[in-house]
Amino acid sequence: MKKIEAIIKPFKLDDVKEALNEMGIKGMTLTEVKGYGRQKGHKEIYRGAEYVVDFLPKIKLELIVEDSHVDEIVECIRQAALTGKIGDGKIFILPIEEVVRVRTGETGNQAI
Amino acid sequence: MKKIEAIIKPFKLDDVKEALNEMGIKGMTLTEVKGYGRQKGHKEIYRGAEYVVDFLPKIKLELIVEDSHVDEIVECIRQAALTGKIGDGKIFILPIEEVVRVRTGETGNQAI
Amino acid sequence: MKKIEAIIKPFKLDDVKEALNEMGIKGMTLTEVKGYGRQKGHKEIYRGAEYVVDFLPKIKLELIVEDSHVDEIVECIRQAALTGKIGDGKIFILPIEEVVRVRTGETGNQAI
Amino acid sequence: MIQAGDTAFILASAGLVLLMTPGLALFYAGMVRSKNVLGTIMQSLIMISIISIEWVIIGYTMAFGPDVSGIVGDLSWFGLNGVSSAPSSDYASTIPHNVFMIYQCMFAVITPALITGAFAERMRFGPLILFSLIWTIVVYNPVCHWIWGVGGWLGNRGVLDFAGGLVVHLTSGAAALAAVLVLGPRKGFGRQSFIPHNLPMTVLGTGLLWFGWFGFNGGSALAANGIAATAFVSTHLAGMAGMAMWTLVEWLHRKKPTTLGSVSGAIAGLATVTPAAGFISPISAIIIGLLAGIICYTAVNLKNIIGLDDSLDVVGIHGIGGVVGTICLGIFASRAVNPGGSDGLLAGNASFLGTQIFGVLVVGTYAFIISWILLKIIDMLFGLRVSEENEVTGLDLSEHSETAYN
Amino acid sequence: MIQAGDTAFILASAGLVLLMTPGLALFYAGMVRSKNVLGTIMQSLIMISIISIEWVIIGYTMAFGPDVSGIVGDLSWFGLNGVSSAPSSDYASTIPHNVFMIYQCMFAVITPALITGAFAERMRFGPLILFSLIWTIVVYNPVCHWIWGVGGWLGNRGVLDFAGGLVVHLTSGAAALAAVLVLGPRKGFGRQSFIPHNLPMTVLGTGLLWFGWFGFNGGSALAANGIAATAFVSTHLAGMAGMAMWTLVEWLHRKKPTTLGSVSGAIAGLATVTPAAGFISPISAIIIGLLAGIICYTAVNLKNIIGLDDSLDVVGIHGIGGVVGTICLGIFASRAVNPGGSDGLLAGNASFLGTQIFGVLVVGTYAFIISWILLKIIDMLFGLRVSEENEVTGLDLSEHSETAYN
Amino acid sequence: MIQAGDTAFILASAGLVLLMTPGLALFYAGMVRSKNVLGTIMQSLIMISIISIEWVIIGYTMAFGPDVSGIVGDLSWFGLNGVSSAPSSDYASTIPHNVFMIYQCMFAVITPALITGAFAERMRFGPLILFSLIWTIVVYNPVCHWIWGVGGWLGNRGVLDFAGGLVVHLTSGAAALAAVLVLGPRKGFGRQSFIPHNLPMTVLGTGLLWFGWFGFNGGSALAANGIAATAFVSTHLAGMAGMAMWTLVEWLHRKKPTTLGSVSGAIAGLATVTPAAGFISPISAIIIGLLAGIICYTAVNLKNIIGLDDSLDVVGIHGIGGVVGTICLGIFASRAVNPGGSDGLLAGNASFLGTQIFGVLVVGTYAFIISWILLKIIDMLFGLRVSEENEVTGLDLSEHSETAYN
Ligand SMILES: Nc1ncnc2c1ncn2[C@@H]1O[C@H](COP(=O)(O)OP(=O)(O)O)[C@@H](O)[C@H]1O
Ligand SMILES: Nc1ncnc2c1ncn2[C@@H]1O[C@H](COP(=O)(O)OP(=O)(O)O)[C@@H](O)[C@H]1O
Ligand SMILES: Nc1ncnc2c1ncn2[C@@H]1O[C@H](COP(=O)(O)OP(=O)(O)O)[C@@H](O)[C@H]1O
Repeated sequence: MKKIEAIIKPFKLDDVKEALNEMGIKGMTLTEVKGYGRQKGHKEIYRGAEYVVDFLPKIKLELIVEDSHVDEIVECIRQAALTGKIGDGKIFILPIEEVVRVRTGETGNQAI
Repeated sequence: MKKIEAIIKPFKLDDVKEALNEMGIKGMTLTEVKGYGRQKGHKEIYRGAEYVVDFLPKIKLELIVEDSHVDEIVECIRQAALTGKIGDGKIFILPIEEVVRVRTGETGNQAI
Repeated sequence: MKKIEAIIKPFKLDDVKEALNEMGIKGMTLTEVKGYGRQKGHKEIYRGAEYVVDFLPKIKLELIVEDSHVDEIVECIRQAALTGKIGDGKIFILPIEEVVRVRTGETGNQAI
Repeated sequence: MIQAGDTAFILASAGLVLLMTPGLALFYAGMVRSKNVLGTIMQSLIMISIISIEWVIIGYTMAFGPDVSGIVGDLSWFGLNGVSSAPSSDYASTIPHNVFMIYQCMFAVITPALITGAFAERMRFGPLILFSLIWTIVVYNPVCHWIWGVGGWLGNRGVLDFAGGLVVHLTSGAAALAAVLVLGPRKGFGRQSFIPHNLPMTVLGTGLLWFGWFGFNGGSALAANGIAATAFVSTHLAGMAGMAMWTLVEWLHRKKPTTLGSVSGAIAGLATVTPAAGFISPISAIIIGLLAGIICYTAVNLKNIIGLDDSLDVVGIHGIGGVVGTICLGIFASRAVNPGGSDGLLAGNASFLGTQIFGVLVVGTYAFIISWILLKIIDMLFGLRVSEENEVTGLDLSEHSETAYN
Repeated sequence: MIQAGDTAFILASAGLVLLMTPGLALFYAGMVRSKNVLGTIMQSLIMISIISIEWVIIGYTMAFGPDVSGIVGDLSWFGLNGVSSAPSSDYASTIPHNVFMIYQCMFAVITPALITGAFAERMRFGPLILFSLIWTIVVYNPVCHWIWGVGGWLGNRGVLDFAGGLVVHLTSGAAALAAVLVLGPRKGFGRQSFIPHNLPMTVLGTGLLWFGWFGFNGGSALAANGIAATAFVSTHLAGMAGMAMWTLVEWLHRKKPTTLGSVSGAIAGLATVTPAAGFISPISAIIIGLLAGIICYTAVNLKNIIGLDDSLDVVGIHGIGGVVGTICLGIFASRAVNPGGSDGLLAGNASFLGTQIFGVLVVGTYAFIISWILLKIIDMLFGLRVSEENEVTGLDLSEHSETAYN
Repeated sequence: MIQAGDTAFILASAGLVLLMTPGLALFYAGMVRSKNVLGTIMQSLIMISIISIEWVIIGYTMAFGPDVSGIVGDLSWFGLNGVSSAPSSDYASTIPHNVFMIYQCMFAVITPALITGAFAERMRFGPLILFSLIWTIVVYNPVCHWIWGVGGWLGNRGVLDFAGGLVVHLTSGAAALAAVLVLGPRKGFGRQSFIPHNLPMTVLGTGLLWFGWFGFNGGSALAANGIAATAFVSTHLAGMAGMAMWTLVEWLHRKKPTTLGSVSGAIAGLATVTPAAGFISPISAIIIGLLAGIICYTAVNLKNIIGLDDSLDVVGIHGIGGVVGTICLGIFASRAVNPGGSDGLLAGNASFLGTQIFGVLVVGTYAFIISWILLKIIDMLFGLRVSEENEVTGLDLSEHSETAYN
């Protein structure tokens, strides 16, 4: 099992969710995060003074998936999250040692 | 050392915290997240129209623990977070390579 | 590649960001979290009754970095986040298997 | 004869009292957890509909219609029959009769809304509506008639209540106590802390309530005259004194002055001076405010010791405030200030204090017993509480399929 | 002769109507997504500046200045020339002329603010200002003159509009419809749900609007008299009835009564009774409120079927409300209630109903066509919509370089 | 003789001015960081208690009691002795004396609350209370007497201040400047950006302030007459013009019109017209508003260059506004508009402009020096600033053991 973490643009969430749904993905967890990267921050004005805000709103998706599905899921997310502009985000893959479903106590691929 | 990530129902947080406390767990980090899974989303009504909201509020707990404690902690969380209904959540175990305590610079089990 | 997760005090964020910037770090992701640890929670008063709030606001930084940079980055964050008082936070290092940049599809160190 | 100045004043006052109901909704909603915000708002807001309808059909005539044995008004003004923009011969002769009617309507609306703070975060919406409607008919309307209706028996015995210490605050406080006993505490009460989700919202509500209270108390003079001036001044002074005292006591007791404490003290002072506002000197108003601050603070703290889950302290603030204010009127009332009132204990008239205590006992007992019976019946028939699962989910989603913030 | 009571009443009313514009801003802003909060607020708020300037320069004299062929006022009061604190001979003879002028200014301000709900979350700020300014000159000012100006042709034909069912609600509703057609739907309309980001803010806005509406309708009597009383009572009763009905219908239709439904019903009731408020009995006001609740509920639901993205339902609530209220006045008007008004259908005068329908057709058609042409021209010259990227980013950042919450 | 219309108007105005204090609390609180929301609110709100108590005991008699050498009132009205609901012979003869007293109380309350914006996010609560209390006694009360008290020396020299440009805005602005110098900047000033945490809250505060300002300026006529009408109209027009101008200037200067800019301009316009409101023509009011918008915008921007951390721009908006408005009155005043006033420069009376400048110098200097000394003393004795750790934690937790949002 692997954990896929994807940082995407907030307004792409619906598209990504739909795409994953079509692939039969049944579970994921989402966090509102702020991203700092190559994408330029926006300017805010406060009583005539300008400030640059570097941290931009992003969505982090976390999915635990079977090893065999990793590649196609990563590709699916990438396609759906793509705008082609700077700031589209990153996808990380981490190793997972075990998964437990709280409700049943099932573990491993059963628990995903 | 391992990292335990537990996605649980928000109203179970107090119970889980208490149970972990009794086990002598001294540190953890909590994030408000939104979960998508088998549990059905709720319906919202907006001027006579119905919408389904898929993403439900969940709490993610993150704990770094010594290898030897992993099993009992997972079990402890599972028991405390259990309602038996769909949506109770998941527990993931990830490998950790190093831990550093900012204040002292201690590393490894010392730093947990 | 490694993933560095740092839990720090919120008011230290600017210092840490600046320090990382000076090292040439170009990307990171930030989450508002709540921490529970040795640091004592604060007291809140509600119509004459006192409550203790255990969970304190913290910031979690996540950075994916090349293996060779891990140590200096960890040290950099530690220095910048240090106040010397309880609650300064923790830094965790996790293995990462792959990174993909959504925009270009680049992987590995290219994608960081 | 209709006076433009008085009419303008009572219309403005009626508008101000209407504003108090959304003000109260925000005051209360700021104090609940974020899953119950809309549910809490709705429990106050819906009174504008339910009670206004009740009032124009039957409430106004029950409360102010021609007297039947001192107990209740008859039905001659059913459906506002005969209530036109000509002045009434019985009430407020310098303003249109329908202005008096709509001004009083706003009082009837806010009274059951006050009660809802007691059982916040756990009551079902349907049974709440039923309860509030019947409660207004069997508790509010008669008590209002007893005290303010021409021929009402308590009024005839000399009980005074300038703007609703008995009629509004004590009836709702007594009903709140009954509701707390019947419904029982929230899940987790005593173990978990139910910390307010948005205190600036509660502060905003307080601002609107204070502003509205000038219409509530000032307007109760029913004319823009010296009595209105006296009531307006008393209101402001008791509010600020209640705020000062609660803040100070909490500062001494808990080492910190809190925002919620300050606004709670303000509301306590405003509620407590309500029955007395038009009958007392400014110095008396300040003393009443100071007393309100310390007594209501103590009452609210006792609650935690007794273990009653009066969620937003309706008993401790409005119930106790109504009692204290009505009794204080028995002490501080002065015919030198308002010749149309009475002299109280300090002016050498102990019997008036007795009268006021009698009023408190009668109204408190009546409102408590009837409310308790009514709640028990509705509970048996329909169930008052949301299911445990819905309580966990929160009222916003379970009762209204909405969330406050997205 | 200036009467202090009347002057106090209309000054207070003018203050109340001014408060409605920030009230509306919050009412609307609570319903949009959190990236468009400030943009939505600004679209209402800025009207206070733009339209007030327009009003003192040219608007007041176009609407109320000496009549030119029933169509528009001439320019004798250009820049408030001659509008002093002496009473006018044409309007409101018991209050200073400038009080009447500033009271009417507040109506002119809120009308284009109402329209902005229709194209919320997608309109550019610059073109919005241009549109609102010209719209007020070519639509609001003349229509206001036709109906309320001395010598206005619709008023002369007997069309009645107590406080702005035609002048305010129908003109803005018709312009809203035109805007929805010209601008097209928001990105994602029909696929995504645009759930309100902060309903307590919408509730607060409703409270301020209701409070302000007493000045809007009550003040339209232009004196603190029996007509003001009638209008005040009608306003409250229609508001509460609209709220009751919408809540009930949604409860039956969708199984849950919602907070947004209750406040929407209230606004529907208040808007609908506006043209009729000073001319009808309380029972008629309740019936109008109930009709408003069910008809506007239906209209808003039809929108989803037709597929028009009237973001915050300006057409369904203000447009339809203005139409229904103006026609209902043709049915329920009663000279027994207000001898200065007309008798309606139920009082045996069918022709007055015809007159009212004529008024609706004329004003609705005129406002729709001119608005549509005006929007098309501005769109061609400058572009009305923000770019797709800015729509995704949200108006707060793209149009104002700000974020609502940090 | 008491006039109902005037009494209704001043009571309503007093209520409106009271509402400005919670309005200001929200206006300010929206602009601070989320850890200082309640602390900021409390610094305004608590004035209702502290200053109202001070006012009824000693403040009213110091400000308005029988004159002692033009400097201050004597203590004959100590504890409101003799201040009843009969009219005063000196002030506002058509309303009860206690109505005048409570109306003036609201002015005394909001003035020190205005100052708190200058040292937002870093002042301790206890010393704040002490400072505000003494400041009101040594600065506000005498200055108020000099200008508005019968026999006050500046009033006798012909200085005019309709509703508090000197008494309220300049005194608080000068004290704010002293406070900024004594307390020093917030930790991180110049390096970090202190972006507002909740701009809709600031917009709401603005709405309430604008609404209340009609009572502040309109009510200062002390009767519902033509002067009140003039003041009401001036207030609205200057507010809208200030808003228009600030918005425009920021749009040109920074390429975007901001919401905070619009509301800042509105407050600047409203504050600036305050001393002049009842003495000028509508066109003059518009010019004053436009000047306020551009001058205050410039002042606020200079602050960043000079490096003074006047957190919420009290000096730049209220201080400068008070100065500009008082001087503009010297230019635009017209006895044709208000025969009880003076003619200004444009009416050929240059000496009156000199008188007004003299008033500005006297009041500004006095308020600045006394405030500075007072702050220095309290700082030495008790310490004005929270500890660095508490500043990092935020006032809500460190001073009040509360959090605004949960
Ligand atoms: N090294 C990194 N570690 C963690 N998160 C990163 C890293 N680099 C970028 N991110 C995240 O990805 C987002 C997009 O990155 P950015 O550099 O702006 O654009 P792009 O991915 O198109 O190159 C950032 O906002 C941040 O949240
Ligand atoms: N594959 C997954 N990856 C990440 N998070 C998941 C995954 N599956 C479920 N979750 C999280 O666990 C929560 C509960 O899952 P759900 O399927 O609803 O119920 P259950 O765990 O009882 O089967 C979800 O809301 C989501 O936050
Ligand atoms: N075992 C742990 N697992 C995950 N997070 C932890 C753990 N221990 C501490 N933390 C996080 O680190 C923060 C600081 O820890 P704390 O024990 O208060 O102080 P210190 O790090 O100085 O010893 C906590 O608030 C929590 O967010």
